[in-house]
Order: sequence, then C-alpha cells, then structure tokens
Amino acid sequence: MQPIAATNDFVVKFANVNGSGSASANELFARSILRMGVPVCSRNIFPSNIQGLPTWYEVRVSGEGWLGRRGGVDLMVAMNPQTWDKDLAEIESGGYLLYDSTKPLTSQKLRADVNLLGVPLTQLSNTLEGTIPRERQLLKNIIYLGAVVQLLSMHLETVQDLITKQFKGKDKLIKLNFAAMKLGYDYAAKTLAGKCRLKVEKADLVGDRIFIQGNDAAGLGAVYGGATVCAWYPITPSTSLAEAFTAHCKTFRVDPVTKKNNFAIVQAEDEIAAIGIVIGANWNGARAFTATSGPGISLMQEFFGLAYFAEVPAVVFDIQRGGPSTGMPTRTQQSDILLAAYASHGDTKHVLLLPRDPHEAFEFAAEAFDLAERLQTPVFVMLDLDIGMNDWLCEPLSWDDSRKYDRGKVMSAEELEAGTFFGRYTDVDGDAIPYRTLPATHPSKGAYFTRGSSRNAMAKYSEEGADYVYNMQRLLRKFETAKGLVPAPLRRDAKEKTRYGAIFYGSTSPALDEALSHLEAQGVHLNTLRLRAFPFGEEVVDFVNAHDQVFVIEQNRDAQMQKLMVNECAIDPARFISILHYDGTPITARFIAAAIGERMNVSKPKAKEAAE
Amino acid sequence: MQPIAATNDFVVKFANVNGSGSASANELFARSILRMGVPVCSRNIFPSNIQGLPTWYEVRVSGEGWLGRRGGVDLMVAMNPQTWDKDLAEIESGGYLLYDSTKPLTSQKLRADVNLLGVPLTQLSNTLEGTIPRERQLLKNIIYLGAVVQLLSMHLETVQDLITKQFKGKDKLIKLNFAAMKLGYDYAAKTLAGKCRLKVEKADLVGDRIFIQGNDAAGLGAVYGGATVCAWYPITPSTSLAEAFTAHCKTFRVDPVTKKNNFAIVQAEDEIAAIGIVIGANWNGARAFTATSGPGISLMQEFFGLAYFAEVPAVVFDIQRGGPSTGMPTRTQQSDILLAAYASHGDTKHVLLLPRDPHEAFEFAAEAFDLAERLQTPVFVMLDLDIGMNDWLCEPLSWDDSRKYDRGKVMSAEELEAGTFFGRYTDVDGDAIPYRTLPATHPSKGAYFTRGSSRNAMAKYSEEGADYVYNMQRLLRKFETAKGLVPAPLRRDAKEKTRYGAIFYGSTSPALDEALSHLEAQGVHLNTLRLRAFPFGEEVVDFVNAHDQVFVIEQNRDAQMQKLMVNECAIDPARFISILHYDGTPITARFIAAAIGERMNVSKPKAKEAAE
Amino acid sequence: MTYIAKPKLHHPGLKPNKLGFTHRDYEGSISTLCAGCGHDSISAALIQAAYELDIEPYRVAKMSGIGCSSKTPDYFLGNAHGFNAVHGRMPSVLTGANLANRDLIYLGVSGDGDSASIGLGQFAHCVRRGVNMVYICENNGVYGLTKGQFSATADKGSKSKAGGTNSDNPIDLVSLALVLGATFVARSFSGDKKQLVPLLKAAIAHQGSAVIDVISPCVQFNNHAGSTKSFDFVREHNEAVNRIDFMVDRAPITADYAPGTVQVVQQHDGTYLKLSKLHAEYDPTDRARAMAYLQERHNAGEVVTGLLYVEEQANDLHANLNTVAAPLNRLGERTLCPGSAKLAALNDAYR
Amino acid sequence: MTYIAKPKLHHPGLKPNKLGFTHRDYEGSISTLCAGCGHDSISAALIQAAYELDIEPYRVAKMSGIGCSSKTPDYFLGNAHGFNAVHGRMPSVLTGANLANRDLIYLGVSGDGDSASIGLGQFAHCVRRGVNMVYICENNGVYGLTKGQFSATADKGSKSKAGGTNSDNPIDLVSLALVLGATFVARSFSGDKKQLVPLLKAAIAHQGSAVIDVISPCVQFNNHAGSTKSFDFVREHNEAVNRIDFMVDRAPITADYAPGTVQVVQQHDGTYLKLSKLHAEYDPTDRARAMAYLQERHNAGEVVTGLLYVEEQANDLHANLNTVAAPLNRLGERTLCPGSAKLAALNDAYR
Ligand SMILES: Cc1ncc(C[n+]2csc(CCOP(=O)(O)OP(=O)(O)O)c2C)c(N)n1
Ligand SMILES: Cc1ncc(C[n+]2csc(CCOP(=O)(O)OP(=O)(O)O)c2C)c(N)n1
Ligand code: SF4
Ligand code: SF4
Ligand SMILES: [Mg+2]
Ligand SMILES: [Mg+2]
Repeated sequence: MQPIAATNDFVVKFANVNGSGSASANELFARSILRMGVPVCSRNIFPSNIQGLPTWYEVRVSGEGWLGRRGGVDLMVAMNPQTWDKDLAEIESGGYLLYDSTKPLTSQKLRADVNLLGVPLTQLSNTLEGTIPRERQLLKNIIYLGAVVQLLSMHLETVQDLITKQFKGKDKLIKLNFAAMKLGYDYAAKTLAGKCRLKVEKADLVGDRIFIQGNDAAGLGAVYGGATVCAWYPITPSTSLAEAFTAHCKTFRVDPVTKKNNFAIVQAEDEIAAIGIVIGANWNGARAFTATSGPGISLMQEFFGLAYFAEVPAVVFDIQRGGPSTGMPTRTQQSDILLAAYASHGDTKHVLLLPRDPHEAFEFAAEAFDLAERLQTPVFVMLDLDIGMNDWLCEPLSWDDSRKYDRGKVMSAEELEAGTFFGRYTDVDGDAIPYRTLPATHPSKGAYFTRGSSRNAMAKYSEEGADYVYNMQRLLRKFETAKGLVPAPLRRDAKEKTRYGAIFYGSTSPALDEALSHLEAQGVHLNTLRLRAFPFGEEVVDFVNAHDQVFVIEQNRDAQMQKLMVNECAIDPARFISILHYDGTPITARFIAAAIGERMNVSKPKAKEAAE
Repeated sequence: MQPIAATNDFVVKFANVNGSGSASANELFARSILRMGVPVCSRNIFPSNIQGLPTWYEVRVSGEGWLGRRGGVDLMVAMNPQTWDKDLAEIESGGYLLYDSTKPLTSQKLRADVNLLGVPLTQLSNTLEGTIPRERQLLKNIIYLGAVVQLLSMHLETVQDLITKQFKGKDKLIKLNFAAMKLGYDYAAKTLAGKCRLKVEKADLVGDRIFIQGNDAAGLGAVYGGATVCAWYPITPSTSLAEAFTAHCKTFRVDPVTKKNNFAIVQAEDEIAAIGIVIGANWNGARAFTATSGPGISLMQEFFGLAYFAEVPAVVFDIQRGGPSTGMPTRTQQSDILLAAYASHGDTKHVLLLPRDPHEAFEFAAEAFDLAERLQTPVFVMLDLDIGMNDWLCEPLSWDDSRKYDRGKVMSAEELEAGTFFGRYTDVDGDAIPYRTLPATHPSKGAYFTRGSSRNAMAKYSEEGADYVYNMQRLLRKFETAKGLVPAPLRRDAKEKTRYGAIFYGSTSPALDEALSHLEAQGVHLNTLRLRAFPFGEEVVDFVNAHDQVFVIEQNRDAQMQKLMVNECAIDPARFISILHYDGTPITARFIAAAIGERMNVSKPKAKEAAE
Repeated sequence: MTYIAKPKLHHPGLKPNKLGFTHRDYEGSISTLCAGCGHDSISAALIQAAYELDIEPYRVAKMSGIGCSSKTPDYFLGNAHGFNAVHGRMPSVLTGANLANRDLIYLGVSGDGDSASIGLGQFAHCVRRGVNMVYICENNGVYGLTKGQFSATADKGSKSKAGGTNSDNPIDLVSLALVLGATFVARSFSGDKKQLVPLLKAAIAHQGSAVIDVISPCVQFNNHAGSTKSFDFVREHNEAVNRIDFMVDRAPITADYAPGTVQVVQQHDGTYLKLSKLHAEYDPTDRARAMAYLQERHNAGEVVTGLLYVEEQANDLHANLNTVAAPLNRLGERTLCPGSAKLAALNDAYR
Repeated sequence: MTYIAKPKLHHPGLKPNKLGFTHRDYEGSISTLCAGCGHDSISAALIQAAYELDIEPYRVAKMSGIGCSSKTPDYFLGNAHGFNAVHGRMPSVLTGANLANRDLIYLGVSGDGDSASIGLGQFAHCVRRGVNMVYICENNGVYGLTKGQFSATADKGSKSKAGGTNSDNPIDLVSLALVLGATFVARSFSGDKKQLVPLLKAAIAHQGSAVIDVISPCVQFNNHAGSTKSFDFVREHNEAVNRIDFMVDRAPITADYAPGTVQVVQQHDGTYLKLSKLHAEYDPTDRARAMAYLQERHNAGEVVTGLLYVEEQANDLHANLNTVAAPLNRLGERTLCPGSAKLAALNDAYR
C-alpha cells in the first residue's frame, strides 16, 4: 500500500482529551502553515463538557485554497486512547497515524494500510528538567507539534516566532516550549526520517487574508454598527460573540478622558430577559442586540411577536447548533431557519441575514442595525457554530468612513414642533414603514402608547377589525419593501450552459465552491445562487425558472430554506432537489459532490456522512 | 323601502355594554328559540375588558339549519350609545332597530331604510316596584327581551319556563323577571303591533342536538379521555376549558367514599411551568394536558422541542385568538397553525387535531390522549375562540363503553422481569415508535435517563453523528406512522362533476357548508375536503390531483394551512387559491361565497369583511 | 435641544405648580377600568405625586406588562411615552429602556399576577441589578383581567369569589424585594392617598430600585368577605409603621420633636425625608430587622404599610456598569464607530 | 405487583444495609465532571444518604435541569429513572412527575444558574406550592458548563477568574426559600460530608418542600482567591448553627445533655431529628428570626450552614389538592371514565 504523498494538499487531525491544553498547540500548527503562505481551514470538534472527553482539531492544508471540510484524514495525531478505534478508522488508506510510543502498542487496533509514526511523547516529556507533571502534560502537545512540524518539513523558525509572540515577556515559558518543540522535532528527524510523504511547501497563496472566528467578527461588526446595548445569556455557541463585543468595546468604546463606557452590557438572567432588554433599549433609541442559539430562539418567541407587531427594531444573532431541544450543543446546523422566519404565534414574517463567513458576519452584523431601524422590526443574523466558533481564512475586514448609520424614520423634536403630521402607524410614504418618535422627544407632541394589542393607525387601542387588518396588510407591504433593502442573492454561472442549478447559503459556501469544481471536472455543470437574506427578491424566482432542476443544499433535516422559498415565492417543490447534511459536522465538498453526482448519475462512491 | 319579512330565517344582534348583565338575557333568547324547535347559532363578541366597553351578542335564526355567521343584521337591539352609528350601519336595508325610547332620539344618526322600534326601557324599568337601581339596570335586559319575544311572535311561556328553571328556588327573582318580561311584551303588543315582520314559528328542526361551547365539550372530553393532571395558566379564550375540566372533575372524579380527588389541577405560575408540569406528569405515566392560546404556545416552544426529541407524550389545547402578540385577545383566528406544526428550534414536526365543532372537540380531546401516548409526542388540539367560547348547536356527545384507552408502548414489570429486550429509542416493531418504561417499574431493569440532548438507541448520551441521525430519521418515520393513526380528512363531492375543489378545517365548516349551497344555487360546484388532522395522509394529495384548482379557506393572513400542505405534500402552490378571512370575526357564508364566486367570475357583490 | 414644556391655557380655577403645570397636565386618557377599581386611585396618586414634584410630564417613561393594572399607564401622564409590553416581562423592557437613556424617570406599573406569578423572575433580577426605577405593583390578589383567579400574592386560606380557598403560600413582594437588595421598599394601600402620594414622591426621588407594593382591591372579583385584599380587610388590618411628612432639600430641624418619634433619612439625590414613627422601635434603615418584623406581623395577620426600608446611599445599574453620563441613545457615530484606520490595524492581529 | 429489589452478588467486603443493598447498588455511571468538582462529592453524599436510609434505589425519581450540576443524576442511583429537562425548568417537570405518582422520592438536582438565574421563577413557585421533594442546588456561583460566567448567586464584589467583579446583588436561595414558605431549609458545603449526609437524610424524610443549598466549588472556574465560593473561602467562613447527630423513630432522651445544647425536632413522618446546637440562641423552628439571622451573618461575611429551618407539621401539594392516596398514574379506566350513561344524562343539560 503506497503511503500518501502530497504537498500543500492534505488533512491533519489532532485527537485530544478536552482540558489537556492541546488547543493552543494545535492552533499554533494551523497559524504556522498560514505564515508559510499556504491556506488552511481548521475545525474544532469539542464535547459539551469541560474536562476529560474527546475533542478534535482538524486542519486542512490546501494550496488550491479550498476552505471547506474535505472529509477523511491523511495524518491523525492520536492522543486520546478513548477514541483510538474511531480515529484509526477515519484515516485514508495510505495515511499516517502519529501516536505516543512510550508504551508499546499491544491491545490497540491497527490497520495494514495506515503508516504508524511512533513518538515516545511521555518519555520525552519526562526529560524536560524543572517541570512539574501538569506542565509536562501540557508540553507533550508541543512535543508532538515539533514532530509534526518536522515530518511535514515545515519551518521550525516560523513556529518559534509565533511561540515567542504568544508568550512575549515570559522568557522561561518560551525556553521551555522551544525545548519541547526541539525534542519532538529532533526525534522525528532522527527516527522517522522519510517516513512521511506529506509536505508543506512555502508559497504565497494567503495574501492579505485574515484568520478569524465568525463570532469575533460579528461582535466587532456590532461595535462598528453602533450597538450600545448588549443583553445576552450564555449559551454555546453564541457566548463568544457577546464576549467578543465586550472585548472590542473595552478597546474602542471607553471614553479616554472620563474612562466611562460608551456601552452597556448586561448578562441577563435568561434569554427572555435578554430580548426584553434589547426591545426596551431599541424602543428608546439605542441600537441593541442579543446573541443566542436555538433554545434561546424558542424562548424569545413571544417577544419577537411583540417587536414585529408593535414595530420595534431589534437585532438577534442566532448561532445555530444541532437541534431540536438541547440537541447537540457543540455541533453545527442550519436548523432554526423556519422558526426564525415565522417566529411567534399569529401571522408573522421576519428578516433573516445569511452570512457565508466571518467577513460577511462582520458586514451583516453592522448592516443588521441599519435594517432593523429602517424597517422597525427584528432582524436575525443567522450564523452557525461552524462560522461562529472556528477560525476561517477570509478577506480582511473593511469599513467605509463615509458610510452613515441609517437610523430610519425617527421624528425629531423640530419636526414635531413644526407641526409635521405624526401618526405612529400611518403609512405616510407609501413604503408601509411608519414614523416613530422616541420617548421624551417633545413636551407635548409625539407621545404615544406602544402595545402588542390591536390598535389603529394613530396607535390608539382598537378592536375594530378594519384597524387590525389595516396594520396587518401594511406589515405585509412593509415586508415587500424589505426585499429591496436586504442583501441580494449572488448568482454565479457555470462555464458551460446548463439546465441545472444549485441554491445554498451560509457556512455551506466553501464546501460548495469546491464541490462545484469536482463536479465540473466530471463534466457536471451547475449555475448557483447563494442566498444572503430573507425575504427573497425576484432573483430567486428568476433563478428557479431559468433551470429545470435546482439542488438546494442545506445543513438540516427538513429542507427548511427550501420550504421557505416554496412558501414565499410560490415555487413548485418539484423543481427542487434537496441535499441535506445534518449529523452536526460541517458539510463537506465530498458529500455535496457525491450527493449531486449520484442524482445526476455520475458514478462516484457515496460519502460516508449521514444524510437523507 | 319594504320592511324585511322573514320566518325562521334572520339575524338578531344585541348591542350592549359589558358588565351590564345582558349576557344571560340574550342567551335566554337563543335558548327559547331552540326550545321552539328552530335552529340557532349565537356568537358573543366581547372586549378585552371587564366593565364599560361594547359587547355584542348575535343570534342567527335558521330554519334551514345554517350554523355559521351569515353576516348582516335584520334586527338590532341597540342598547349601547357608544356604538349606535356602527350598529345602525350594520343593519340590512329594510331591517329593524329596537332602542330605548325613554328619551327622544335627537342627535343620533338614523337611516331611512331602517325601521325604528322604540321601547321606553328605562321608563318601564322604573315602574318595577321594590327594586334598587342596579336591579332595574339588569331587568332592562329582560324588558327588551320581552319586547323582542313579542315582536317575533315567540311563545312567552317557553321563555318563562327557562327563567323558572334558571332561578329555581328563588321565587322573588322569578316573579321580578316575569314582571319585567311582561312589561316589554305588553308594551310591544300595544304600541308596536305589526311593525315587525320577522317571525319565529314553532318547528321540529332541532332534534336531539345540544347547545354547548367547545371549551366545555373539550374539558369534558379530557375527563372521558382519562386525563388526571391539568396544569394551566389563565388566558382568554382558553380559560373556560380548564374551568370546565375542573367542574366536570368535581362531578365525576371525586371518590364517593373518601371524597378524595381522582385528579390534580394546578394553576401554574405561567405557561412554561404549565407545559413543564404536563411533560413531567406524562413522563411519569399520567395523562396530562394544558390549555392555552397563542402567547402560551410561543412561551412553550422550548418544552415542545424537548417532548418531541425526548419522546414524551403531552396534550395541548390551543384555543386560537387574534395574533400576533397580544393581538386581539377576544377575537377568533386560525393563525397558530405553522407555529404549532413546526414548534421549537431545530427540525421538528408535531401532530395537530382540527375539530370542526364542540362535538368533535369532545371526541378529539379524548382521542388526543390515546395519540399522545401511542406516538409518545405532543398532540395539539387546535380550537379557536369561535368554537371554544360560543354555544354551538351540534350532535349530542356519545361514548362507546367498550372503548379502551390506548396507553401505547409501555413496558410492564413482568415483561422486564421476563427479560424482554428494552432499548428506549430502539425501533423494535418497525413503526419507529420505541418502547418506554415508567419510573420505578422494576428494581433493576428498565431504568433510563431522559434528556433533550443527543443519545443513542439505548438512551445513552452520545455526540456521535450516526446516533443523532438515527433518532432524527426514526422520528421522521414515526411521523409517517402517525399519518395512519390521526383522523382522516373527509371528502364530500358536489352534485355535479367539477374540476374545482375546496379545502377547509375547524370553525370554518358551518359557514362553508352554507356557502357551498349558495354557490350551487348559482351553478358553481365544488368538491370539498375537510382536514381533521396533521400529518396529512394521501387523501390530501389525491384530492388536489383530482382537481385543477383548489380553494383553501382559512381564518388567517398568511394561508398557513396551505403552506403546510405545500410543504408536507410537495404540492405545486399554483394549484391552490387562498380565501383568507382574518379580521377577528368568524368567517361568514356570504364572505366565502362572494370570494369564491368572484374568482369563478360569478357576479356577486363582494362581502364587506376584510380579506386579501 | 431641550424644552421646558409649555403649559396649556387652563380654567383659572386650576392651580399651577412651579413649572406652571396644572394637575390636568399630568392626566391621561379616560380609564376603562371598573368603577371603583383600586387601580384608578393609584393612577390619581401618581398624577398628584408628579404634579407636586414639578416633574416635566414628558420626561417620564411609563412601562407596564399585561393586566388591568398594566393598562393604567394609558390613564396618566398623557404626554409621556408608554410601553405596554408582554405579560410579566415589563422589568426587562424597562431595564433596556433605562440603559438607553438614563435621564428619564422610569415608572414600572404592574399587577400581582404580572409581577409575582409569570413575572417573578424578571421582577427579582431587575431589582437585584438596582435598575433606577419606581416599580409599582397594584396588588389585588387576583388576575383581574382574566376574571378573578387567585394570583401568587393571594394569602393562604383566602377565599375566592367563586368560593374556592387558596392553598399555596403567598408571595410577599416586599419581603422578596428586601431579600433581593432593593434600596427602597414600601407598602401602601390604594385607599390611603395621604400615605401613598408621599411614598411615590420619595420613591421617584430615590436613585435606585424603588419597589412599592400597593394593595389595590379588585371590586369586581376580590372585594368580598373572606378575601384578605378587600377594602374592608385592608382597612381593618392596616398597620402603618411610619408616615412621610415631607421631603425637602435641606436637613429639617428635628429638635422640637419628642425623641424617637421622628427619623430623618437623606437620599442619594440629596433630598431629606422626614418620617414620623408610628412604631417607635421600627427602623427603616435596618434590612435584617425589617424582614423579621414583616414576617412576624404577617403571621399576626397585619398588613404592614409605610416606608419599610430605604438605603441612604444607593447605587444604580449605570453606576455599576460605569456608563457615560450622556444617554447612550444620544451618542453619535463619531463616538460609536472606531473607523477604518483602527480596523486596518486590527486586521493585522488576525494574520 | 411491587418488588423488593434483589441485591446483586457483591464482593464480601461490601457491607449491606437493612435491605441487603451495598453502597454499590446506589451508584450510577462514571462522572464526566472535572476531577475535584464539588458536585461529585454531593453525588457521593446522596449515595451515602440513600444507602443509610435503606431506600429501594429504584423508587426514586431524579430530576434536573441543564448544567454540570444537572448532569450528576446520571452518576448516582443507576437503577432509578432520571429526567434531564431543559435549563431552569426542572421544578415544573418535577411537580408534574410528583403529581402523577406521589409514592416516589423526588430528588431535584440543580445548579445556581439553573435555579437562581433562568429558573428563579419556577424554583420559587415549586417551593411555595409545597411539592414534596428534596431540592438540591449545587451552588458554585458560576455557570460551569458555559465556562465560568457569574451566576445570580455570586456575591457582590466577588471576583471572576477572568478578573471581572460582580456588581449585582446576590440571590440567596436559602433566604428566598424561607420567604417562600419552604418547610425544610438547609445550607451545607460539598466539602463537609459529615454535615451534608445527615441533612440529606433528614430532607428525604421530610414530607414537603425541602431545599438544600450546597456550596459546591467549581475547581475549573471559581476556586481562585477573591471568589466567595472557593474551597478555601467556604472553609474559612463556614459557620454551622447546628449539627444533626441522628435521626430515629422514637424520641431520644435528651436529659443528659447540658441545657440549650440539644434540640429535638419531630418530622411529619414521625422521625425525630436530634440537633446539637452550635449556636445556643439559634432556633431552626423560628422562620422570622432565621431570616434576620442569615441576613446579619451574611453581612458579616459568614457562610451560615446547617439545618436552618424545619416545620414540624408540614403539608405537601397533594394534601392541598386533596388527591387520592393511590398514585394518579395507576388509576384505571373504570375510575377515570364516567361512561356513556352519565354522558346521555349530561346531554340533556345542554338542551
Ligand atoms: C403570556 C400570557 N399569558 C396569559 C395572559 C392572560 N392574562 C392577561 S392579564 C393576566 C393576569 C393579570 O393579573 P394581574 O397582573 O394581577 O393584573 P390585574 O388584572 O389583576 O390588575 C393574564 C393571565 C397573557 N396576556 N399573556
Ligand atoms: C435555554 C438555555 N439557555 C442557555 C443554555 C446554556 N447553559 C447550559 S448550562 C448553563 C448554566 C449552568 O450553570 P449552573 O446551573 O450553575 O450549573 P453548573 O454548570 O455551574 O453546575 C447554561 C447557561 C441552555 N442549555 N439552555
Ligand atoms: S376587574 Fe378588578 S382589577 Fe380589573 S378593572 Fe375591574 S376592578 Fe379593577
Ligand atoms: S466546570 Fe466546574 S462545575 Fe463543571 S465539572 Fe468542572 S469543576 Fe465542576
Ligand atoms: Mg391582580
Ligand atoms: Mg453553577
């Protein structure tokens, strides 16, 4: 069996135990490769637990620049005995397994077509002087990193630079880490020379791109978008968004003179209180948001209905995870689409934004506040765990300083004083968006009573059917207006003319890009439309009409986005073929290519992953 | 202008102020007509307020037996100055207006084509000896009742019998009411003779039917269905269901010997606690339910997801009212369909039952508990304010004593003791329904841990994609099984062959029946399918395929049931035409006939009511 | 631009306050509550308190939940914005509003069902955060708007109009507020305007979480014999521990009062409250003893009213969050948006 | 049919209890919590208590919410059913389970975030209804499972591992339970098994709402200096008011003890608790004074532990609801369904 030989195109997976401090060593590995100018994408697969359970870190090295998960593993660093069998099974035929050879392999399963790379990590770590057991435990991670760096012919210096940067000032730590690195590196050089044919070769393929997590970027986007109030309740995978907002506020929003905060962040007692605070703050003219995940979206339902019906702005980040119920808290999915789009009882529709990566997460985060205030309604930014909690290689963040916040239709004291007509729910401009006033704007004009019960155009309580219907129909027209304001879907046509199309959104994007090229290589051509928001504009209908069959690729069980398109665009479901991936792991190019290929009768082994 | 002349076919509407005690007098009127063997349907239109705001009671007298609202009013009893203009406007040309003529009409609007029937109610009431003002206020209602009874040539005795029955034992009250009745009756006889050409004529058209509210019937159904635990939180229009259950339990469920209760009813602190109690009780083997309305359904979302995913039975009555948010708490709508069907985050689907009237409310209430335990999932009984809080004339309630409760797949101690295999989430029978055990069934076998997070078939916590997918796909198959268990839709074909169909459900039924006959009279023929449950069986697809165009008649803005059919049956939306009525008043035959007629180009004035 | 509201022209009869507003400038639309409902008296007391404090009517935000009580903000201060949120969730909406603009006066009006049943959690957390507000619970022991079911404040053994008896332990919002660290806690009675108005004024002056539990009988569903929230019952069992005589900006001279009969408390905003002690031993600055006292008197069947606790140096949520003095909703783009240069620098950190 | 569980065969070493069960029969699956987590000690104490009380392991229902603490029911009493509900909602699920079958022992295991933050409302209402249960809050002052944010029980001024300071008032579940009418209230420390086990036994014997707040340090996120929930802090500030020496079925003779050093309390189920007083003046049957005492000592920086309050004649929810003695989940069709004849009669009433 030929050992796999590959340069700048392979997958390394680290199998660890959580709480063992492997994270920083693994991330160091990924960043070092980026420093060498080679694109990587990394994914952290962690348990809903704090210490002692399996965790994996998967790094895909791709000179071609593919950033989605590929599937399969070429080099497995197996540091977790609990998952040995599973990890072994995942390795590609001809792949490599690096393990701690301090104790001889006895009971463990092995595979003839997998090349063993033994490194006596424990033994080596014991040679590190002046260290306590806990430290040696941690340094083991650096030792295997050293070995891997050597095996993949990476630059030791690059890694060392990063270490120096990371522990700036802590010289003792730096020395210790260097020593550990060297132990692994030298051992590999001495005893495993030539055993591994995977190689990282310096290149210039990364450009000015940045390596950032979606939640971090979105939190920063909220700062740039002018959010001043954040109310949240901890829940994986959304917690890091609120924490990022907090950190960025401390950097950018503390008054240099008074040292006072130009922001207010409240960790609420639960999600219901969080959204209540957000609605109260927006009602009172502050840009406010919350970040949560599925369970929070369920709990906030009643408040979403209030904001929709009373027309109060609100921004909600939904970092989707595996549902239903507590589900898979540390796995990714796109399964809150329908609940968010039709949130709350009664007839409602809500605006959704669908960023494809951290770069768009930043942009849409800022954009969301303009939309919420312009439309006076909740706006959901639909992220997921894959974008939110993994470092993605993406375009640098940018901001146009000439850009002004759109605060929407808010009546000023001057206008009121001048006697400009004000009827809170009156459609003055024909776009179905009414004017609002903020509390205490004017002593005697513009005050009104906000309520979730039926009212007339002047905001007076009313049980008249006609008044109710007026507002409900205006809300529908307002949603029509929204179509012209939200980010339009992006169409990309195949090299060759085709009758087949594919629609996708969010974190599926990188895997899909790659899948397309695989399919193209097999002569399968697809035009694509990437959805970026709901409500859908005409582009969706046009795209579907322009093709006989349209694949809809989603990371949920029930084809939720497809249902939404059918419902809202009156499209014949027969036009759609759903490609669904929902086992909680990020969708892969292999899966998409196989699933589409299969349906287009391209012979290709079906991917392992679970799906319909 | 000819005064309207009609026998056993007209609409009387009483316009009152709430808290003025008119309710019992008005109901007396309706029941008296039933006693005369003439069918009536009545609807109570009341405000979200306790005292001083407008309230109406509309009685339709229909010898033909139409039980839906007709629309329009032939005789208006205008007891509320606040709404005089609105009430006047609603009267059919040639109709009648009965008012308190104690003071002469001065400022009030009038209509040339409306016949005035003045009765000096206040003045007459002052002639009642030995009464205090508050009593006289109440007796005014009886006085106008007396007048109406005379004007419609009804039997005074019939009404008197009912009064005697109602105040059994309270002779003074009976005498007082008789006196008041007589005042109105005699005044009308003397001064309004021949002025009114509306007439109730004794007949035998009621049969053994009963006059009952849907909430009352459903509460009774829960008693018959074996519910032992009820947890609820007050909310209009569901409150009377829990109160009815309480009342019927006190009649039927108190142990004659020990005087202890064979039931437990908890008024919870909110809807979240209510559904939590219901889930806990069902988990522990008691049949438990809650009753709520839209806002409660929103709040219960998270728990619905838990029950779906952990597979715990639960019965939920949703008495739908006007949404979104607080909306129109005292108006009717069918607008929680989508939220209930797809309740909670993640991929979920839930069973809905759709009773057409109180009779079916009773049946489906009992049925719901069998389905919930058989399918181990929440079952929603979707009532609405119209069915729930209005007295409907419907078939008597019946129960087959040979019927046995279906407690579903619950393993006994004996089975466990005998070593029968038990794997909580294993599909043993191929119907995707697993077996469950109740706590403390067996000392050492059958215990398991129930959770909302992912698990394997043996109920052990698992973050394995394959385990998760196994359960999610099984849940889909379980939903397929449900299709064979829920009440099937009922098809009724038109006299003549037709390419047009109509689909409807719930409280729309009586109005639709009547609309069909109107349309038929105009040569428009429609086959109909009445949905009785979700998930939908093949019948729905077959029905749609059998017709070119299918009207879907709903009482919501967004055609929610139509969306559900399109989604779940992959039907081309183009096959459907939605007929939507959502101003909060019950849909009328006139509205349906006009809306359908219009689309079939039958010339007919469009109904006043709001719709799309 | 800030205004001093211009008083409208009025009948000569109406006496204007310092700002030139008359009583009428503090009114709202006409109440739709039942004739005689305790809640209407509380609205009247609020109007009186605002008038006497010379508040600019529009610089108030009226927040409420759902219920008859929660409808009342529509019936006072018609020139102020109001927000009738969802059931039991007013505290969070008020908190958000307060965060957005610290300069307004926040009146949170709620009912016992709204606050003690569905809203208990939000009530508790809003109070423990020290949100600067006056939280008024119009407490009638029942759900008025849904026709008279027991609420969580109904006393054990209390009878419903329908004849049922309440078997759950009551939730005493005053004790709860004390446990949760509220810095101003009082109880009053809708029927005692002389006590209620000064309490409301002191609460509005208080710069922190002020909680006032006002027993407010429901004439429709809970004013019968056997109810512990009826007018008669409260009148008979009302035990006021003190009475606020007046509130001034300078320390009043108390020398001329018999020792132990008067207590002077200074609030954070500098105002002084002069309290006449009705129970010599009661000290409204001792939280621990206040709790014990309330428990004991409640067991003795008394309804203790008055200013039950006040912390002289209270802190509010903004102080804890160290927010800027300017209302957050007034901060401009230049303050809020770090701009492109900073972003470019930041990008490097992610390479 | 009811069983007496058959003990398995065991290593001779293991000592069986009255029912012949050994310690091992009360264990569950292996904990996945961090090494040294306080919660694991509580699980151990529960196992010990159940073993010493000779409980049939399977006649217990283990209810919990979400959190590290809420995971623990998986780690004890493996033969009992468990229900890991949703976050903060265990109390309602437990209430429902209890209504369905009054014969089981209900252990409600929760965390401070689960109980005092999102779950405060349900905790309060479950307690005030007198649901017969042992409610255990494994209190570490942080959200462990979400990596160490402050929970609502974190003390004001307490420092987080990240360096932040908590500025909200803490929620003291013990004071809350007292205000809400809990009939058995205790506080303990996961590090003090000698105190905890007897308290758990007494709580299980108690026929009403028993609330035990157990300080249970989070070694991962809240065991540092500056935290008031760390092992060191609690050890240093732990002030036990009493110690349960034993629980017996007959009144113990107390003559031979120095006066004021011993207190005997009889519980509803007949058992007697013998308490050694560590604070002579502390009386665990006086709710009002208990509240004041806790408030004072808390201000003094003490962590008061022990049996803080017990009501000798407690009532539970079933007593209030007057439910039949038989578990509702065992009632058959004949008891539940009135049948067709009654329905026919009823129809007439609707004509
Ligand atoms: C989520 C939700 N549940 C239930 C209701 C129905 N509801 C309206 S008001 C109310 C109780 C009001 O009681 P309280 O707060 O004491 O006010 P009161 O009417 O007594 O003044 C209830 C249960 C609702 N509007 N929303
Ligand atoms: C509705 C909902 N919101 C948030 C979460 C995320 N979450 C899981 S556990 C937890 C807090 C647990 O804290 P605590 O109850 O103190 O338990 P501990 O881990 O400290 O023992 C949170 C916020 C969730 N699971 N569900
Ligand atoms: S029902 Fe009760 S609370 Fe509501 S308005 Fe009437 S009296 Fe007031
Ligand atoms: S994180 Fe804290 S609470 Fe959770 S298991 Fe670890 S030590 Fe225990
Ligand atoms: Mg009330
Ligand atoms: Mg905790």
